[in-house]
Amino acid sequence: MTMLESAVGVSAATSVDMSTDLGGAVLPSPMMTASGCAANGRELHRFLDLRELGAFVTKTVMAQPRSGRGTPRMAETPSGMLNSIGLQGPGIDAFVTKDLAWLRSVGARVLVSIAGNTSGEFADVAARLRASDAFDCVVGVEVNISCPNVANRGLVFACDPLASGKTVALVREQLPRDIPIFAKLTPDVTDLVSIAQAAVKAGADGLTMVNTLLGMVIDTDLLRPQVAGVTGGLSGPAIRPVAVRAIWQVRAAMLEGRLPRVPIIGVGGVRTGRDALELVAAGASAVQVGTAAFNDPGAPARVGRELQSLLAERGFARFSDAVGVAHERIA
Amino acid sequence: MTMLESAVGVSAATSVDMSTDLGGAVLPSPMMTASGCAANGRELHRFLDLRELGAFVTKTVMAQPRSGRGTPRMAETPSGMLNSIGLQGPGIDAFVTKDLAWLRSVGARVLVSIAGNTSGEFADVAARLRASDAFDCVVGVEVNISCPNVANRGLVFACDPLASGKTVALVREQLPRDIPIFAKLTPDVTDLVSIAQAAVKAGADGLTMVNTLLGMVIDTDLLRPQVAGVTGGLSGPAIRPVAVRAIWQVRAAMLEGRLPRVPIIGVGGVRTGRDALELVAAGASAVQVGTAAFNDPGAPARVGRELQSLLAERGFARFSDAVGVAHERIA
Amino acid sequence: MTAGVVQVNGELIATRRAGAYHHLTFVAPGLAEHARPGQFVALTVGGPTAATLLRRCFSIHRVSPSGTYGGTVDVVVSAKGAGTQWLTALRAHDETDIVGPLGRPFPLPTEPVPCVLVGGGYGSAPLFWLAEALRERGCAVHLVLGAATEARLFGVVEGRRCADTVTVTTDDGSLGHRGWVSDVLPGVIRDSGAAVVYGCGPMGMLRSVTEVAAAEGAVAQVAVEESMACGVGVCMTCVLPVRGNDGLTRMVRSCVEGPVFRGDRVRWDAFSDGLCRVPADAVGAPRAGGH
Amino acid sequence: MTAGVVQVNGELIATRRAGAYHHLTFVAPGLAEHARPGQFVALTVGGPTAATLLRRCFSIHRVSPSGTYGGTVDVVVSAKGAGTQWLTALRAHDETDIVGPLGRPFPLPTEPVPCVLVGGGYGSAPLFWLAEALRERGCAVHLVLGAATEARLFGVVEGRRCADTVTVTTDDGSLGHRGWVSDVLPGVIRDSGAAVVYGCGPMGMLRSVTEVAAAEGAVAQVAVEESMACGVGVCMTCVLPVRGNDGLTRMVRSCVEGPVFRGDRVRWDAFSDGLCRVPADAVGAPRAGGH
Ligand SMILES: Cc1cc2nc3c(=O)[nH]c(=O)nc-3n(C[C@H](O)[C@H](O)[C@H](O)COP(=O)(O)OP(=O)(O)OC[C@H]3O[C@@H](n4cnc5c(N)ncnc54)[C@H](O)[C@@H]3O)c2cc1C
Ligand SMILES: Cc1cc2nc3c(=O)[nH]c(=O)nc-3n(C[C@H](O)[C@H](O)[C@H](O)COP(=O)(O)OP(=O)(O)OC[C@H]3O[C@@H](n4cnc5c(N)ncnc54)[C@H](O)[C@@H]3O)c2cc1C
Ligand SMILES: Cc1cc2nc3c(=O)[nH]c(=O)nc-3n(C[C@H](O)[C@H](O)[C@H](O)COP(=O)(O)O)c2cc1C
Ligand SMILES: Cc1cc2nc3c(=O)[nH]c(=O)nc-3n(C[C@H](O)[C@H](O)[C@H](O)COP(=O)(O)O)c2cc1C
Ligand code: FES
Ligand code: FES
Repeated sequence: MTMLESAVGVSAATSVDMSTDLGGAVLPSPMMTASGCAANGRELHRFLDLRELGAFVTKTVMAQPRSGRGTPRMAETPSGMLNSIGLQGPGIDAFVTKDLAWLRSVGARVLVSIAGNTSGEFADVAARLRASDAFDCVVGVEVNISCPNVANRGLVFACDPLASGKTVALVREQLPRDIPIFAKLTPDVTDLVSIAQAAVKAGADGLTMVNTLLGMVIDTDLLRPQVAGVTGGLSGPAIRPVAVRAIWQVRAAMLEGRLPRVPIIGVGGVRTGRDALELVAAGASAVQVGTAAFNDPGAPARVGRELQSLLAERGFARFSDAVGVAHERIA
Repeated sequence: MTMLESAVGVSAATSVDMSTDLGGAVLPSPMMTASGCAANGRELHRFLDLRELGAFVTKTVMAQPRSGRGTPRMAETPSGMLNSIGLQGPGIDAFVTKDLAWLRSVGARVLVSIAGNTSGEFADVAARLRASDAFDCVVGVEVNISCPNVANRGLVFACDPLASGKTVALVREQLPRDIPIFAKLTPDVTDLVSIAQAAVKAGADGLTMVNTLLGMVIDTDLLRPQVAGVTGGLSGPAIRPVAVRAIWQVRAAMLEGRLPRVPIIGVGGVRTGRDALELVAAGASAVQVGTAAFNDPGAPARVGRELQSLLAERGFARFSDAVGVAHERIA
Repeated sequence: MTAGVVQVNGELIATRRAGAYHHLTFVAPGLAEHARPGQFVALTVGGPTAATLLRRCFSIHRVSPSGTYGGTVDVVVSAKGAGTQWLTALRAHDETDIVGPLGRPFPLPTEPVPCVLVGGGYGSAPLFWLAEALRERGCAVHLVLGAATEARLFGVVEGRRCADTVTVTTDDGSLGHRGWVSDVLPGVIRDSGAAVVYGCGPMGMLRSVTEVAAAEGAVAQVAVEESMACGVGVCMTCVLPVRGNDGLTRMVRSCVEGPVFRGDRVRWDAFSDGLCRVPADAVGAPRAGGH
Repeated sequence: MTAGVVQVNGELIATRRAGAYHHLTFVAPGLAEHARPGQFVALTVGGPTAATLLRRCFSIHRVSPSGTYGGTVDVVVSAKGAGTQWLTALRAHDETDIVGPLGRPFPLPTEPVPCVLVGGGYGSAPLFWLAEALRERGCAVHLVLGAATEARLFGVVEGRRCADTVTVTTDDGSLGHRGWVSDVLPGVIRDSGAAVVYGCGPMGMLRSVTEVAAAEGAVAQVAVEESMACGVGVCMTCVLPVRGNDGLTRMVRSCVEGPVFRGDRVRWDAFSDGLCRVPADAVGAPRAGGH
């Protein structure tokens, strides 16, 4: 299960150029952790060398320290899980001095995930990040406008094009132009393309898709919601078809000219190289591995090796040639 | 796996009153098949007595015969599947003379699922259904305003409150008042409650939730979409947390008075009595079993027996007392 | 309710390799009695914790109605994806749920005419049982078995026991004639004077079996293999375009109206590149602008 | 990179019933060397087709660093839900992936003080190994084992071998004292003059162990059991409110900062009715209006 899917093509695999260009940030590998599924690096570094990843994605950080929610915070679901963490974190100041500095010290390339209760708070977090000493290990910022766990569902920015655009614009102002920013979208919307349009128009250099789906599990013994937060975010292989569809739709809109062509970071249900290849063929220029790391802490790196082998077997010399390739193969 | 989850309480179970009132239609059991997952009865009747079900739900029928899409039409996904059938069917006239008449002949109570390319076509189908000889076995009509397979995504009625309301209103006009109609909703919307509101305001006597999620699978050997229809509907246990959440949200809105209190038919990922109980505790007055019937053709009846045992073990004398019970048990 | 179809918990009592395949024997009380050659069974895979929800379908290789175990069914499985890998890793006394017999069997000729039976890869699995049924009716039976390589042939030895002649082809020449079954088929039909050609194997092979049979004046009966989600007729995933008695083409379910079809009724023209399109003249076909 | 934690494919070499539990021995090369009592392992469940994505965590019952198999780890499993049922149905030579040792072990006293070790149900699993480590340091060891019934006790016989005294309680009186461990604990602490009380078992028991220890002037070290999605510190699901050295309460991860905590540091007041609320005075606690 945790083995390379394919033993063949390993030597050929090494010749596949895995580098990817994410709106200016050129990374040696498309593989990343997913925000909230890898803490801030130390724990995972016991299982894989963070430098092997294209980028390490940090747990979403907000302005202030946050305790997160009470427990239970999770439920296992068929081929997935539900979580309701409530964005627990140290706050941006402690984050930059402790976590970011550590990530820098081990040579990780870092994609920092940020959020706020208001658009202004997003900007504030970005400004404090930029001002930090460790900022030079930052290869990009992921603007998490889509966390379904935060108490007021009405405040999910990514459900509304206006709020999404405003937030992205304010963050964009705070960061140097050579630091790409990625708006992280939720699939729980009627018209994903319109949210993507708003984010890109407001200055997003790329899009991360998808965050968790809003879900719920009921404890059938106690007959009450199983997680203390009542609803939670659904993730894992169960949702992969939704992630692939979301990436496909937005990439298709780009190919049709309905939206400028910006890189997509794919995330949702990736556990193997084949899963990653699905997201790539649909249009992802990078791939994050989230929940699967709970099953196999080495997964973010292993999936990259498997992906490289699969690309070699299929005759690709460069990873970038496979991005969105399925759009060229429909009848 | 296909056994009763619990052997205890079987004698107690028989004393649980499983009847349910669905907007006037009182059914002896809350269990139903799901539209499109049981054809029109003959095939499943080899595995279970259709009279054991509260109602048999037919494959969505439209005005004209339809071939459906080309193949492949399906892909297995983790704990679920993707389908892209394209509403293959005989058309309403052949349906009523052949299928509905047969269902009537075996004593089934029938919930007929209808659709149309336009609101007018929905009404036309309803009118022809009403005029049919076998109409007296019909206990209700499910208005499938949410099939994500139909070619133009823009035509998914249930993504738009106006279109949803109009369709429901036109169907309501065609049917006698004592035949309840249920609007079947998709979870792929930003604000499910607003769609539910529009449907109920327009005359829906109840709501069926949820239809499949829009998803996609890519064949990683051919690097192209795996189903001929490109995208498809995601179903099965993988999506159960989304179904539970959808039912919970709409039921909560009813309890808060934001929407009149109408019965909800729950559907999505039910495979066992425990799964059914999740939907019931969230607010479902009836439960449909769809994809799980592909794994176990007897599932729609088996789940009902399991549910009855679970209710007995938990001390419920009546099924109806368990409907929405989880709303009363949150801190 | 069951009308000849049973759903039983099948205990595996024998599993052995057969070239590239695994030959599995399950206890399946009540299944054998109604089964006929060409029908299939649908097995659950993965056990109680499985993410693989859908059943896998396999031609019935043979059945034995009674005996120590009270009825068994044999299948021949090629380990391909997750489900077939799970099945072929089962050990004796493991269990899985079996539904069957499903689908329509090969129709048997009413007269004792010579027959040719063509199997591609594991597609030969149901043919030996068919051969026996045909010989019981006095039909001469000629078997043609083809595969990519010797390891992917199934039942060459068994074939010699139950057929009058056995012709073998492999793509790489590792056994028998180098080439395809369609290379040798015209000769076998002609030499045997066959009136019926039965085929089971990949779609491309069935198409050429149909074409060759037509050219030689024989009727082709082919067992198709379409992707199936339910196997019992309720999901509409397993369809293919078939011309009916009324001359009209419909998308019909191969699990209940097949898997055996008269070859000349199948709209082979709709298949290409791994896809099957709905013929424009099919009943209810999408009109320009889509439905 | 591994820093003492290994991820290995563990072959099951022995599985036997122990009352209501299953005692499993896996080969786990490299794991034993770094493991200490109180740490745990995280096992994948369900095999390659599984819908159960998350690992299951189990206290290490014991390890043996070398031998025929080059290092083994023992766990005691109660078959509860899908994953533990799968584990307890495994047969010899089946395999599963193991990550460990994880978490912080029980701290050992620097002086040879008397200790009481309290185990509830399978919670006793890590205590025998702990007892040996304590006795090596010259500590007297008194074991208190409690469970609902005799079948749900684990290790009474083993306990008699490695502890100075063993006191048993069962809710139904089927073995030892009828009642709870908290009924007998004050006496055991007083009689032994224990300075440290170690506890492992259900949260309710750990809370009373903490209270009794405090009342008797002993330090409680308890191993908590929180629902864990990852076991390795990356998911933040396994938190509980714990007071730090600075007196402030934080929601800390029991998989990396625990599972062993000083009992008086745990905010037991936050637990009720199967839920744990964030204490209002915790760092970053939600303010009125919610975050
Ligand atoms: C009537 C019939 C008879 C068959 N007889 C045999 C036989 O005797 N021996 C044998 O080895 N195989 C046979 N097959 C093919 C066999 O069913 C598939 O190879 C198998 O389902 C693939 O499962 P998997 O777990 O290996 O692949 P996966 O890729 O994991 O399968 C994913 C899903 O697709 C479906 N699927 C994939 N390929 C096929 C296919 N070719 N046909 C039907 N469903 C498919 C599976 O059932 C499953 O639902 C038969 C198929 C049919 C329809
Ligand atoms: C540090 C630690 C040590 C443990 N030691 C033992 C032991 O020695 N013997 C033993 O039998 N059990 C032990 N447990 C409990 C064991 O992990 C759970 O009983 C088990 O995970 C439940 O899995 P399941 O498949 O039976 O249940 P399911 O209900 O299928 O589990 C669903 C999900 O919830 C999680 N979960 C459910 N209950 C628990 C729980 N009590 N603790 C942690 N996660 C849970 C599972 O890991 C899984 O992710 C320990 C737990 C922890 C945290
Ligand atoms: C426990 C958990 C915590 C998460 N926390 C965050 C978070 O803080 N910020 C964020 O943007 N996404 C968060 N996510 C979402 C993931 O980053 C990812 O988008 C999602 O889980 C889908 O990917 P997966 O299926 O690979 O897990 C979290 C997911 C999980 C499971
Ligand atoms: C193969 C297939 C065909 C379906 N066809 C229809 C349909 O015709 N009309 C409809 O309203 N829903 C249709 N559905 C959706 C189901 O009725 C159900 O809403 C959905 O599958 C979720 O339930 P489940 O997880 O139990 O399958 C179909 C689902 C599947 C899997
Ligand atoms: S496989 Fe479901 S209808 Fe044929
Ligand atoms: S279990 Fe994941 S952080 Fe502790």
